[in-house]
Order: sequence, then structure tokens, then C-alpha cells
Amino acid sequence: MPAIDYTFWILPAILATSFITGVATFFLKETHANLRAWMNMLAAAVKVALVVAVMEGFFSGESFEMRFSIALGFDFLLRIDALSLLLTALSTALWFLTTLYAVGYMKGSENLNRFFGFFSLCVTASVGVAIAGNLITFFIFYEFLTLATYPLVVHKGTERAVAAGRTYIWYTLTGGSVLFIGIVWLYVLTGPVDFTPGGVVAGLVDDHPIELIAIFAIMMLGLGVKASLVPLHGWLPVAMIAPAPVSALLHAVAVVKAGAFGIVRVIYDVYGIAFSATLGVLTPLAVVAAITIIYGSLRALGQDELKKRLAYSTVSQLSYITLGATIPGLMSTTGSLVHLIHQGVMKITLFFCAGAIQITMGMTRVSEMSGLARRMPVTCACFTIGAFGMIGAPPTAGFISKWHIGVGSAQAGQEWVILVLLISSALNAAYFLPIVRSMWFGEERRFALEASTGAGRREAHESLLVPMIVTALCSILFGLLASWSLSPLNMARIIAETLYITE
Amino acid sequence: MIEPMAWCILAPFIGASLAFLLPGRVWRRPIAIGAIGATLASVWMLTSQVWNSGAQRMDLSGWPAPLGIGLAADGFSVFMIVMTGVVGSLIGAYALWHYSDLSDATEPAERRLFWPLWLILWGSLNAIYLSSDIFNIYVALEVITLAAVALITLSGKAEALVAAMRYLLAAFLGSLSYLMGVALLYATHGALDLVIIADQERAGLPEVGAFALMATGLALKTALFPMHFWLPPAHSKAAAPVSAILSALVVKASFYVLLRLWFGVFDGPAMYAVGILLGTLGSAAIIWGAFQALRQMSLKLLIAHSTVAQIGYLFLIFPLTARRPSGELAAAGWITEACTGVSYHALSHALAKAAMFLGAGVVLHVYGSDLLTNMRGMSRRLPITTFALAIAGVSLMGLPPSGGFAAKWLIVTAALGAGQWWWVLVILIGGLLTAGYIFLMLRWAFISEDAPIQLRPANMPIQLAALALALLSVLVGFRLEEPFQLLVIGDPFPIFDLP
Amino acid sequence: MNHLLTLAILLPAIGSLAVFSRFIGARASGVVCAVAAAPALLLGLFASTMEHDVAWMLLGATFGVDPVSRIFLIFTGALWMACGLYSASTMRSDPRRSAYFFFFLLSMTGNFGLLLARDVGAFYCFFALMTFAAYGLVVHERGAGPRRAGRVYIVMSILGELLLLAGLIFAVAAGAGIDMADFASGVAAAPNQELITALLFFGLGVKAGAIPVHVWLPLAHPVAPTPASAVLSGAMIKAGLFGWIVMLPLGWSPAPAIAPLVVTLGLLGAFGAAIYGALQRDPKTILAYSSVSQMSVMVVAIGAGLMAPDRWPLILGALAIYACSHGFAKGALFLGVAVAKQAAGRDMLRRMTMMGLALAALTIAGAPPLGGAIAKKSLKAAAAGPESPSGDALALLIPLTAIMTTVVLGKFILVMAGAMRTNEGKSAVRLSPWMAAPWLTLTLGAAAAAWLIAPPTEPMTDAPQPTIPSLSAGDALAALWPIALGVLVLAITMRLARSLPKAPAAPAGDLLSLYTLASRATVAAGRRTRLPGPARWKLDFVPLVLDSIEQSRRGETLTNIERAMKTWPVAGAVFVMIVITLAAMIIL
Amino acid sequence: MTRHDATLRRRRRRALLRVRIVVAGAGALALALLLVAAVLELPEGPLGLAEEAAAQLAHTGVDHAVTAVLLNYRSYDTWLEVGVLLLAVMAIFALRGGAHLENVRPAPRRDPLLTWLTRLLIPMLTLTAGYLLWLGKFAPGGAFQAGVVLGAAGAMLRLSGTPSLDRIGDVAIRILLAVGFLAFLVAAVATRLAGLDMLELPPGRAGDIILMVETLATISIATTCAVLVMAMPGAESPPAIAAKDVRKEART
Amino acid sequence: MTLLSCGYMSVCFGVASAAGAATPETPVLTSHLVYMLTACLLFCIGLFGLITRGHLMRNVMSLNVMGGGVFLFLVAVARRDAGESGPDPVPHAMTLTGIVVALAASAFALALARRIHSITGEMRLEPGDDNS
Repeated sequence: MPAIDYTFWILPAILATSFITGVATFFLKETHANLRAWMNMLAAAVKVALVVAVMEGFFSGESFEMRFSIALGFDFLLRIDALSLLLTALSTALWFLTTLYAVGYMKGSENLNRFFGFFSLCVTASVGVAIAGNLITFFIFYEFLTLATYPLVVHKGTERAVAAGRTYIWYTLTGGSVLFIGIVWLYVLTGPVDFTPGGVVAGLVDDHPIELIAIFAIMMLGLGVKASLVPLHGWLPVAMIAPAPVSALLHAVAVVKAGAFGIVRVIYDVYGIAFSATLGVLTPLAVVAAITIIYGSLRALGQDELKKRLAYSTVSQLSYITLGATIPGLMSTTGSLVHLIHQGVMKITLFFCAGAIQITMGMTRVSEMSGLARRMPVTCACFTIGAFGMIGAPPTAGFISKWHIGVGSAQAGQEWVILVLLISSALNAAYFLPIVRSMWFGEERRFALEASTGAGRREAHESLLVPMIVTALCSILFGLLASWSLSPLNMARIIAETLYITE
Repeated sequence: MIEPMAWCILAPFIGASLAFLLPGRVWRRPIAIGAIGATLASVWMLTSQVWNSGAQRMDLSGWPAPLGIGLAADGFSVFMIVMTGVVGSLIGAYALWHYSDLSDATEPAERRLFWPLWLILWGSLNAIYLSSDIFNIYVALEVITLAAVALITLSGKAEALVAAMRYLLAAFLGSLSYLMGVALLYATHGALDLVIIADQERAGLPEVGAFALMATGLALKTALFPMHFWLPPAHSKAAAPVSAILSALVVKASFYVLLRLWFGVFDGPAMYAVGILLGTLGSAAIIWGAFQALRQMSLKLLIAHSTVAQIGYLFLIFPLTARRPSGELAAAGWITEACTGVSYHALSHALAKAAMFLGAGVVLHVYGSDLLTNMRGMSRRLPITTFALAIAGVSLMGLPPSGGFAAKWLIVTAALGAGQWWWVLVILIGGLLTAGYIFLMLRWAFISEDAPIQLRPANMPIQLAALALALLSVLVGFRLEEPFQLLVIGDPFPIFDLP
Repeated sequence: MNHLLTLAILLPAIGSLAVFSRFIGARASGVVCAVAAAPALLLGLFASTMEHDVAWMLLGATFGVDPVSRIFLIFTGALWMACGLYSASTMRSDPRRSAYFFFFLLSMTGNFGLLLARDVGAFYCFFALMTFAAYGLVVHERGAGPRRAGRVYIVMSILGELLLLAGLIFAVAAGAGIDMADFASGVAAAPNQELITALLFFGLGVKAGAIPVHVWLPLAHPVAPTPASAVLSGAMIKAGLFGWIVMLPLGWSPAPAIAPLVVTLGLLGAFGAAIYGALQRDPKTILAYSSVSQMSVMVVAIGAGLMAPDRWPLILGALAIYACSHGFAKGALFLGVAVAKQAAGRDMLRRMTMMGLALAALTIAGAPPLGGAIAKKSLKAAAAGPESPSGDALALLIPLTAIMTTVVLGKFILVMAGAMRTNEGKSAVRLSPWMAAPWLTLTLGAAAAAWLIAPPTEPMTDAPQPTIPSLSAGDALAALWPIALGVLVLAITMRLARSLPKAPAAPAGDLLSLYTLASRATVAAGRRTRLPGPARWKLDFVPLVLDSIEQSRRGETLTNIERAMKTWPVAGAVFVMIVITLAAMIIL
Repeated sequence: MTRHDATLRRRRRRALLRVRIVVAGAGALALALLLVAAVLELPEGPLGLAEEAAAQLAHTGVDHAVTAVLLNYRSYDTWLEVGVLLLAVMAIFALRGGAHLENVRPAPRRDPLLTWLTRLLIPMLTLTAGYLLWLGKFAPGGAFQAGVVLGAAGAMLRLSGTPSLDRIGDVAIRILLAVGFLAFLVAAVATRLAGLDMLELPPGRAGDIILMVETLATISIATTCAVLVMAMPGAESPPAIAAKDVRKEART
Repeated sequence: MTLLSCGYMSVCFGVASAAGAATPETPVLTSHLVYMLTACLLFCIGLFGLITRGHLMRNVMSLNVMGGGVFLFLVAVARRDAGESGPDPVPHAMTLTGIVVALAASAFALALARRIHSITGEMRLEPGDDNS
């Protein structure tokens, strides 16, 4: 055995890389711009390497676990299983890209130490959420995520930003404490609960189903805030006041994913899909998710602010995951899990483009963007790919997840889900295609920011472009090479199989 | 061999008398550091002794219980002593600077008298946690009150004096009603020792009278909700280290005595209705304190009101450990959770509140006033203090990964286990309101300041003291195993073995 | 052969990327357009049936060629090549030519991709790629007309794709396999076969221009640049047909109930479109309507195939030939319109183009010596054979469609003649040999196609196989009378039209006005009823709660109570009260 | 604020006052009843520690039971009690901002009767204090009574203006004040180091130790009482007076 | 004051008679019972004085009255448990300690009151308290 049991230490090491960098960035001097950039980039690279090591370790059958008992009742458990691998890979990869993007985007603005510090803390939290082994550890990182994102939302320090921060905090903290009550109640009822594929609650207690339904409802309320289900989504558009990298990584990927991931964990690893089906809790959740999908798209239609429109599209896209998760069936679960990755990649591309456009052209409103393609063709191309991904046009990744959720729900005999998918695709087209059309085919208008320079190409800074292109390519390749062995679809299928075998 | 229990009391008293006799500037720092070191050493020795060989008991001046006074140290008292020691020493480190000559915030007189008063206070806190004689507890309570009031008046401002006077009168009233209770108990049982009184069978009406008087007196000294009027002005007008001492430590002493009486002398769990009343008053405190804190415009008043709120959580132990009229324990399987949860809340609140008051002290020193509105852009000017305030806030809110979270987790588990789900609602609303006023404070820290104003430099040690306390209040939340084992040594909450 | 297959798809794709990234200049991109179609054409001509599995792509893609797709490849390849060649030369002067070439190549990729795809996933992927790329061609000439046409086109095609997606999802869910081989049988065996067939039919119908969902076609084709509309009308529409052939449960035992509906729609389309086309003035709109009517004829064939599963191989053969000849002819006619414009000046050229146009028109109409006649005959024989259920009705109706086609095309020829004489649409570009050649090849191809190409035989099924084409005298006569009748009718109507006051020009998209009215009404209704609940209610109630707490900050009630409690007498009284209550609680 | 409002407010305040008196009275009465009932139910007959105290008296080295309890059985209480006294003085110093007594008001003009009386009484007071101190061993007396008498002497000196404690300087004052507390402290530490329980007086020399501790306690109690009288704030400290005038016009 | 004292006397006799007339085993009016009852009444009178007015001097005095009540009660208990060697010394010691503690606290309270008076010119804590 190697001196240190590396299966024990690798998980905290993954967390530590971004945590230590975060804390270290606080103590840097404000002027050490490139040192800070390099430090963060290095940390991101190390973390990616570690995750890759864990991934190939996992596939070669090793199990990674770190258990540390806090008190008699509950212990702090970090554990890698197929499901957590999915989100860890996503968070780590996208953090690497977003850090590169943020370095370019934030050049010149002040108190960057605080920004990058909390940025890495947020990633620690989101990876923590992914590799949490039981509900309590999940909750610890879930709340840590809220705290770490608050300073980023109020980063600008203006009155409006702080007001947005306040709304954000009220929503997420209420959600958090409601979830807390749910977890404690479950703990009182069933004792310490670890995530085991196929669910653990079924075996433990079957004499008071009403309490279990109440617990499930409470947990969904708590997680619903972060997963932005309809009545609880108010904070997402408001939080768009944060700088672009924040809204890109956090509000499109890390924070909302924590909510959706939580829902998937609760349904599959705590309650077990079969037991929840017998309890009958899945259909109401599916209905709520459906309403969110439609409502999100409807609200997105009316938004003129690009980032607000993207926010509402996140609200609706996210509920695909919840919808897919609530439908019992291998295909729909695969669809929902793979959408976890695809939505992240596509949405981050769109936010990168939105940020780049805002920085280079000073444009934030959709109405101002006609004829933009001539000045920023690459950004517009990436935006188009992202937009088509959102609509679910075939070569992109969006199509794959919609296809799987659709087929899964049809197999499970819930045809209405397909109707919802269609309506939402149509609505997505209704609010994305006009932007794409006006970008490529709209007639050129004088642009606000660069009054002087002529008509030539004025592309964004390359540190903004590279991550954008990479994520755009990913959203195409994840679709095109979906059946490849290492593709996210395949990983999602493996996970889905593990969830269903034990049933 | 050295009996650590005695030295826990002797060391601070020696330090106090030395500090009183040698008030000179040159002597102050060595005496202070020496006293703090000695006390910490004796606390450490006591903890290891109790950890290894269980509860200790020592008869003072050679005479056994009924005649002489006994010092008893079981898990719970050692837990409180360790809390006082840790928080006290860190506040002492802050005070070392605050009352030293480089700070212009204090006059020479204050600097000379702070250490004797604080060390006597510390000694008498340890004395209370160790004493098992109700009259001795009365005298020690008096020492604490006088020392605390004297510390408040140190700052010399007019409103500090008024606050001190109100606190003195209230505490005097509380002590006298406690003394009347002691007299009644002596009249019925003929003995003053807790253990002896506990063994004798419960008498009728006199015991009821004694309980009513003593419980209310102690509740007044712990500032339970309706009787909290004296705490906010007293804790906010005093100097920073003093308000930290008051909020974090002094308030807990009278609660400790109330707990001892509740479980030992008066067989509290049998009184289900009284338990529910105390729990309701506690919940009212949580909500009222938080609401008041939300409405404050100055930082120290905000934190003081938050103390009133957080004390409410402590009083939830009474309903949770009470026995239903039908005789069986309300939270049959969850008693350990309830008791350890409340004591853990006391610990994490002490750490977090001390950190916040010290942070407020730094803000007061640097900005000249602790009005929330002029804390604009504090996160740029005082990053470490903002960080400390934020983390302490996290622990108060009970968000993971902090001590507050562990305590909240335990209390909520016990509440749900006991089927008294309404406390859970109160805790939920309380937690949210706490978040409300914490972020009210942080909100101003993050708003970027419009006009760059010239500020006094804040030197590092005091910020680090606040940060250390805040970090401790979070780290304490990570490992609960050992503190739990410590807490249950000597069976301080004797309701475990009941059927 | 495999490399040819991949090349057929990759060449146009790489070409489009090169054009986009400005890697190659405008001239080079023109050449690329022309060359890109070659591999597909060669595949069509020489490739034998084969299968090439690409496991990692999309949902496990497989590509390959089979007898039906070979025929489609031939005429599509030829058409793309001709139009590519043509647009390479005409488009050189156009300022936004690189955009044109980019979208041209992208649509070509899509078209070849879906023909070669042997699995549903790849088919749908390339189908969507072609649709979205074609939008670029439709709106190439900026301006109000193309914008409106583009918007209608995109809305309709998205609806079409969603219906197709739904159909595919239901089919796969019901057990149909991903690849084409057992997709149709899976659909046939599916419990909700009706729903799937309907969804697939209308999903692909949008692209193919089937009646209720054809409205975008008459709008889009005229506004697109001529080579683009030629390709649109000739090749891209056929993609819809190909989709039907491959996906619908044709030739499988249980005949779906909607078959009669399909037939009626086909017939309705054939007559309605032709009549409506005759009323139009713009030549390209007339041609568009003629395409709609021709496609409706094919819809009739499909309907017949659905109704008489065992006769399907026969109909399939005829259908392929018919589509091939129609493709060539329609491409030739569209190019002819452009060529006519360019040749307006010199009368010798004018006469030649008129001759060519007449030849192409006659092929479509089914004049005897030309390929069209054979196609029509075999189609009539297959679809309207004696033992097919509504055989005799069809036997009568198909010739009638021939009449209507002659009327429409006659009107087209007359309009073109008029335009040539007055040469008002004279285009600046001189007619160069590079432009004339492709047009000529297409016209000849139209005429000869039916003869040259052997109909695809289904090796496996034992159903009656299509015979080698032969045209007896009787057949020739049977083909002639409808044309004659058509010419007669046209002459009568023209005379009548001259005497009657100028009939108002019928709007291009006939049913569209209906649809826009309906959609505008629903949107207005939606807005008027103030969508109840969440949509209107801004749903962020939390800030309201916060503000109320904020206001309470100014409200004095709380502070008064707190100050009152601070006064000594009140505090004292509270103290005593608590002592009393504690004692009372224990005693009672 | 018009006169009408003033009268209205005053009437309202008086009404409020009346309500408060009634409530307080009722509360106090109820408490009285409770206590009376409790007292009536008290167990009868000898219950306390009278016998044990008397039985062990021999070992305490003192004959009078109360002194034995005070200085032997529960000497820890007495120690804390002296600590309270020391604290009170410290608090007064805190109030006055410093222990130096120099700026105490200068002695008033000499009054013949007063000076004669002090010259007569001071020796008598010290004598009785000494007697009381010594009496503690056999009869009620001891450190506190002696200390108070001596303190009264100090107060008299102060009132008659004759210089006394305010002359002897800050350090001396501190030592005199702390000597009582230190006595107990030393006793506790000594017994601890000697291996006995804290404050456990060896029976043999208990008597002398108690006497010695009592004398030191008397000294510190006396000084405390005197200083309490002398250092009472508000008597002289000039800054306070200035503040009062400020307050006066603020109010008018 | 006269009203108060005769009111008090009537209460004592009422209680005594009630005690006497009550069932035989209730204690007959022994001397220490009288002192205990007086002590309780003293305690409550002090309490009443404390909580009705806000004047600082009045409060300190009422607190001392309450203290006196408690100490009287202790001495009475000592009297009750008197053995042949005299009254029980422990309550006596407690009283002595209590008195000293009360002395210290009152001294400090008075000093504080005087300081507040010298600064604010009033002898009350809150403007709301009436200082009659």
C-alpha cells in the first residue's frame, strides 16, 4: 500500500486545491494581477488532473471514500460514485475555462482578489456538492455555496447589486433552512442516511408514508429554490446583475446544478425511484417541472435584456433535468443526467458570448444587436451554436438529451411530457432565433461603444474567445459524438444502469 | 499533587490581586499574560483530569459536605470552564492591545483597573462552574455582577453609567430573590450542598416558592425575554472587550446555575408545564430579539439584541427534557441530543458573539463610530474584520460548516424526536431573521464607498483576535465526538437513567 | 466505395466551413460549389447497395446506399451540380456571395447527408441542417418580401421538425429500431401506429409541400436566387418524399386508417395547386405551384401505397422514376427562367430557350416520347391497378391531373414568352456558355431520365416487380389526350381572361392568410385574457416581504414597546408576574 | 407644545402611574401570600447544622460557633465576601477614574467642637475595634464588626477634615485595601502547597491563623469603609460640576 | 407609617389566629414563626417599593429593605434550629456575609447614582420613569 492511502486523500485534495487557492488569493496584493491569474489557472489545471485520475481510477474499479465522523449522529462523507463523477467533471472543466474567461473579462475592474477568492470557494462548494456521500455533507456544501456566491453577486458594490444580493440571500437561505428541516426530520425518522443507488428509505421505514411524503415535499421545496422551480425562481433573473463569469459559471452551472443534482440525489439515492413512484410523489413534481419549463420560456419571450432572457431560459432548461428525473425509466434518467452536462456546456457558451458582447460592444439589450455578426462573427457563431443547442436542433447536445427524455417518457406512458418538450422547443426557437436572425441578417446599426472605429471586424479579446469556442465545440461534439464510449451520454447511461440494477 | 480545580480559581485571583497592587504600565503586560497562561494551564489540567478519571469532588477547608463547601467538577462544568477559558484568553489578547498605551481609545485609569476586574470576574466564573453549594453560588454571582458593572462603568460615558446602573439594580434584585430562595431551601432541607438537597425527597410549598424566586432571579440575570430590558444598553455601551465578556460569558453563568438547579435540586423535568412556559419565553426571545436587531442602526446594539435572541435557544432545553404528565420522557431517545445541542449552542454562541463584538470594536476604533451606514466599503478597507464578522455571522445563523449548525442540528433533532415540532418552526424563523440582520450588516460592508474618507490605521493583532474567535466558532462545528464524551462525564443531566 | 460515401458528405461540409472562415476566396468557393456535388452523383450512378456503420456518431449512425436512394442521389446530385455550376458564374457579381455559397454548400451537405443516412438520428440531423441552411438561401436578397417569406418558412419548418421529432420519439419508444431497415416495420407494428404515421406524414409534409402545410413554398421559391429556388424546388422537396418512403409503414400489412385522407389530400393538392398556379402572374410562383401539384400527385401515390401494401414495390419504382424526372424538369424550368432573362436580348437565343422550356414542360405533362410519359404511365399502372382498393377511381383521376398540369405549364410558357418579348426583366449578366450548359443538361436529363434509369427492384419481397419501361402505341395515345384537352382548356380561359375585367391577383401564399389570421387572433386572445396566475403575477413575492420588514423599520410600534419595557416599573412588574406564574404553574 | 397637551399628558401619566401601583401592589401581595403559605408549611424542629458545628468546634481552634463557621468551615465564602468588598472599592475607583485620592476636597475650616470630639473618640474607637477583634474567638465579634468600627473612625477623621488616608499615597492605599483578600489568598495557596485541601487549617495552629487572618481582614475592611466614604464621586471632582451646568441650561 | 404598622399588626394576628384556629397540627404561633412572617412581609414591601417608582435612591433603599427581610428570615431559621449550644451558626454566617455583600453593592449603587446625578442632573434612569 502506498504510504498514504491515496483513495482516502484524493477527494479532500480535490476540494483543497480550489479552497487553498481561494484563501490564498485573499492575501495577495491587489496589483499582482498575473500572479493571481496564474495561481488560479494552475489550481484549475491541478484539479482537472486530479479529477481525471479519479475518473480512470473509478473506471478501473477502485472506490474512493473519505469518512470523518463529526458527531454521534452524522458523519462527513466524501465519496465518488458514478453520479458524482458526472458533476465533478463538469464543474472542474468549466471552472478551468471560466477562470481563463474571467481573467480576460475582469481586467481593470477593482477588488479582484475578493472576486477570485470567492470564485474558487464557490467551485470548492460545487465540487463538494457533487462528491458528498450523504445528505448532511451535501447540505453543508449546499449552504457553503450560497455563502460563497453572495459576495460575487454583490461584487459591483452598487446599490442595485446589493439589493439583488439581498433577494438572492433571502431566497436561497429560506430554501436552505427548509431543506435543513427536511433532512433532520428524515434523520429522526430513519437514522443516518448515506446515498446508495436504488434508495435507502424504502427498506428502513414503511409504516408512516404520510411523513415520508411530507419530508419529500419539504426537501423539494428546499432544493427547488436552487433548482429554480416556478414559484421559487425569482432570484435567478435578479442575480444576473453579477459580472458575466459569475452568471456564466454560477447561475448557469454551479448553483442551479446543485439544486437539480440534489433533486436527482434525493429521488434516486435516498428515496429510490421505485419507492417514490409508489409514494406517488413524482407526478406532482413532474407537473411543477413542466409548468416551470413553459413559464420560463414564456417569461423569456418578453425580456429585452440578453442576460435576463438567458436567465429565464436557464429556469426552463433546468426543469428538464427535474422532469427527466421524475419519470421512471432508463432512457429518461439517462436523458436527465446527460442534460445536466449538456445544459451546463450550452448555457455557459451563451453567457460567455453575452459577456463578450457586453465587454466589447457595450451592448446588453437584444434590440441593439442587429447586424452584430459582421463585427463579431466568432462570438455570434458560438452564440448561434448555443442557441441551436437550446432549441434542441439535432447535431447539438440539446437534441440528445431532449431525445432521451422524450423516448423515456413515451416508454413510461407519459405522453404529455413529449407535448411539453415540443411546446418548450417551439418557445425556445421563438426567443432564440430572432436574436440569431437579427445578428446574422439584421442591418447594421451604429454601435454604442466604439463610435470611432470603422466597419472592420472587432472581435472580443482572445482570452474571452478561447473558452467560448471550446464550450461551443463541446456542445456540438457532445451531440455529434454522443454514442462514443467516453461521451457524457455514455457516462450517463452507465450511471442510469447502476441506479436501476439494484431495484 | 496539584489539585487543578483549586488552581482554576486561585490563578485568576492571584493575577487580579497582583494587577491591583502593581498598576504600573511596565507590570501590566507580564501580569496579564502570566495570569492568562496560568489559568489556561490549570483549565487544561482540570480537563485532562476529568477526562481521564471522571467527575471530581473536593471539600474545601477540610470539612465534608454539610458543614463545608464542596467543589465539584463534572463534564458540563468543565465544558463551561473550557469555554470561558478559551474565549476569555482571546478577549484578553484583544484587551492587551485595547488597554495598552498605544491605543488612544482608553484613559490611563481604565487601563489600570481593567485587568484586576476582569481576572476576578474570570476567577468567580470558574468558581461558579465548580461550586456545588447554593450559598457559595450566591456570593460568586454577586462578585460577577459587581465586577461586570464596574467593567461597564470603566468607559465613563454617561449612557454607559445609566446602563450600568440599570444592570446593577436588576442584578441586585435577581440576587436577592435568589438569596430568598436559598434561605427557603435551607429552611426546608437544613443543608446548602446541591448533592445533599438533591438526595432528600421534595418538600411541598416552600420548595415551590424557592423555585419560583430562584428561577426568576436567575432568568432576570440571564436576560430571558420579558426581563431582557437591561442587556442591550449594557452590552452595547460598554467597551468592546467588556461587551464581549458580558455577552459571551457572564450571561451563561446564571443560565448554568439555573440548569444545575433545574436538573439537580428541583427535579425540573417533572414540571412539564413550567418547561413549556420557559420554552415559549425562549421562543419569544428568539423572535423578539431578532426583530429588534433587524431594526437597529448601530452595529453594537444590533449584536446586543442578537444576544437576547440567541439566549432564547438556550431555554429550549427545558421543554425538550421535560417528562410528559403521563410520566414518560417527551424526547425519550433524544435527551443526549437536546442537552449536548444546547450546551454546544452556548459554546458556539460565546465564540461567535465574542468575535462579533471584537470586530465591532475594530470598526469603532477605525471608523470612529459603529453606525451601520458609515461601514460602507468596509470589505476593502478591513478585509480580515469583515471576514471575521461574516464567519461569526455564519455560525450565529447556524449555517454549515459551523458550530452553530451542529447545535441547531442537535436541537432540531431533539425537538422532532420529542414531537414538539413547533420549536422547529421557531428555530426556522429565528434562523432566517438572524440571516436578515447579519446580511443587513454585511450589506453595508459590500457597498463600495463613494467618498474615500481618511481612517485611523487598524493594526493587525486585534483583527487577528477577532478572526481567531470566528474561525474557532466554525472549527468547533467539525468535530463533536470528543466534546460530547466530555459533556456526559459525571452524568450532569441526571434524567438519562430515568425510565 | 466507402471513401466516396464519406466524401459525398464531407466535401460540401468542409467547403462551407472554408467559405465561412474566409479561407478561400469568392472565385474558389464558386468552383467548390460546382465540384462538391460530384461524389454524390458518382455514388448515385455507380454505387451498389452497401452499408457503412459509424457507431460513435449521434445515436449510433449508419450510412449507405440502397436502390431507392441511388435514384434520388442521381437526380439530386445532378441538380446540385448544375445549380452549383450555374450559381458559380451568375453569383460572382453579388456582394454577399460568400454568404450565398456558405448556405448553398451547407444545404447541399444536409441534402446528401439525409439521402445517405440509414438511421433515423442521422437522417433527422441532416434534415434539420438542410432546413436551417435553406433559410439562408431564401433570405439571401435582403428586403421585405424575402424577410416575410423567410419568417413563414422558418416557422413552418420548425413546426414540421417538431412533428417529425414527436413521430420519431413515439416510434422509437414503441419499439421501432434506430436504423431504417426495421424502422418502418417497427412503426407498422406499433400500437399507436395512426398517431405516428400522421406525425411523420405532416412532419415531412412541410418539407415536401403536402397540401395543408405547403404555404411556405409559393412564398419562398420566388424570392430565393434562381439557382437556389431551382435546388429548393427540385431536390430539397424530394427529401420530404424520401423521408416518407423510408419511414412510413409502406408495404406492411395493417394499412393505417389515414391512407384515404392522404389520397384525398393529394388529389386536392394536385387540382387546387394547379388552378391557383394558373392564376398567378410571376413565372417562378407558377412553377412553385406546379411543384406543389406534382408533389401532391406523389402524395396520391404514397396514399395508394399505404392503402395497398402489397402493391407498394410497384408504386415505389414508379414513384422514384416520377420524382427523378420531375426533379430534372423542375430544375430545368427554374434555370430556364433565369436563362430566359439573360437571353432576352438576342432572338436566336430566345427562340432556343423557349424551345427548351417547352420541352421541359412537356416532360412534366407527360408527353409521349419523353420520359415523363413513362413515369406517369407506370405510376398510373401501379397506383390505379385493377385489384387496388380504390383503383378505378384513381384510374380516372390521374389523367385528370395531367390535364391540370398542362394548363399550369401552358400558362407558364405563355407568361415566359410575353416576358421574353418585352424583355422587361433583362438581367445585366450576359448569358455565358457556363450558364447555358447546366440548363441544357437538365432539360435533356428530364426527357431521358425515365428511359435510362431502371426502376429499383425489391429483391426480397415476392410482390409484383416493376417491369422495364416500354411505351406501346396505346400508351402514347392514352398520354396524349389529356395534354390536348389541357391546351384546349388553357386557350379558352385565356380568351375569357382577356374579355373579363382584370381579375385581382390571388395572393401568393393561399392558405397563409388564413393561418396568420388564426395565429394573430390566438395571440391577441392570450394577451387579452391576461394569462392568469404566474405569467402575470411577477412571482417574486420575497422582495415584497423584505420591503414590509424594511418599512416596519420606520414603524414605531416595536420601538415603543421595547422602550416601554425598559422603564423600571414595567420591568419590575414583569419580574413579579413571572415569579407568580411559575409558582402557580407548579401548584395547580 | 400647547398647555392643553401638557396637562393631557400629565393626566395620562398620572393615570398610568395609578395603574402601575395597583399592579405592583397586587403582585407583591400575591408573592407575600405565597411566601407566607410556604413559611407556614416549613418543617418544624431542629433541622440545621447546629449540632455538627458544635461537635466539630474543638478542631476549629475557635470557641465561638459563628466565627468557626465564618473562618473555618466556610472560609471560602468569607474570602469571596472580602473579594466583594475589594471589588466595590475598585468599582468606585473606576467611577472616579483613578485611585489617587489627592484631589479630594480640601479640609473645611477647623471647628473647635469637632476637633475636640475627634481627639476624644478616635482612641476609644480603635480600642473597641481591637477588643471586638479579640472577642471574636469566644463571643460574637470578629473581623467585620471590628473593621466597621475602625472604618467609622476613619470616616469621622475624614468628616472632621483632619488628614488621614488621603495623605498616605496610592500604593499604600492599594496594599491596605488588598491585604484582607491577600490573607485568604496566601492561606489558600499555603494549604494547597502543604498538600491539605484548600483553606484546610491544621487543627493545632488553626486558632492563631484565624486570628492573624482576622486582623488583616479588619484592616482591609476598615480601609475599604473609609475609602468608600472618602472617594464617593460627585463630592468634588471638578469635571463633573462643569458637566452639571451644561446639563442645567440644556434642560431649561 | 402608623397606618402601615397597624395594618401589619392586624395581618400578623390574622395569620396567627388562622394558624391557631386551623387544624391542630399547624404550628402554633412560636416566636420564630412571627419573625419569619415579618421577614416575608418585609421582603414583599421592599419589592413593592422597588417596582413602583423609578427614583434611584428609593430603589437602592427598597433593595436594602428586601435584603433586611431575607436576613431576618435567616436569623429566624437559625432560631428555629437552635440546639443546646445556641442558635444554628450557619444561617448567622450567611446573614453576615449577606449583609457585607449588600453593603458593597449598595455603596457602589449609591456612588453610581451620585455620578449619574452629577452628570445628568436627575436621579432616574429613563426620562419615562417618574422620579417622585
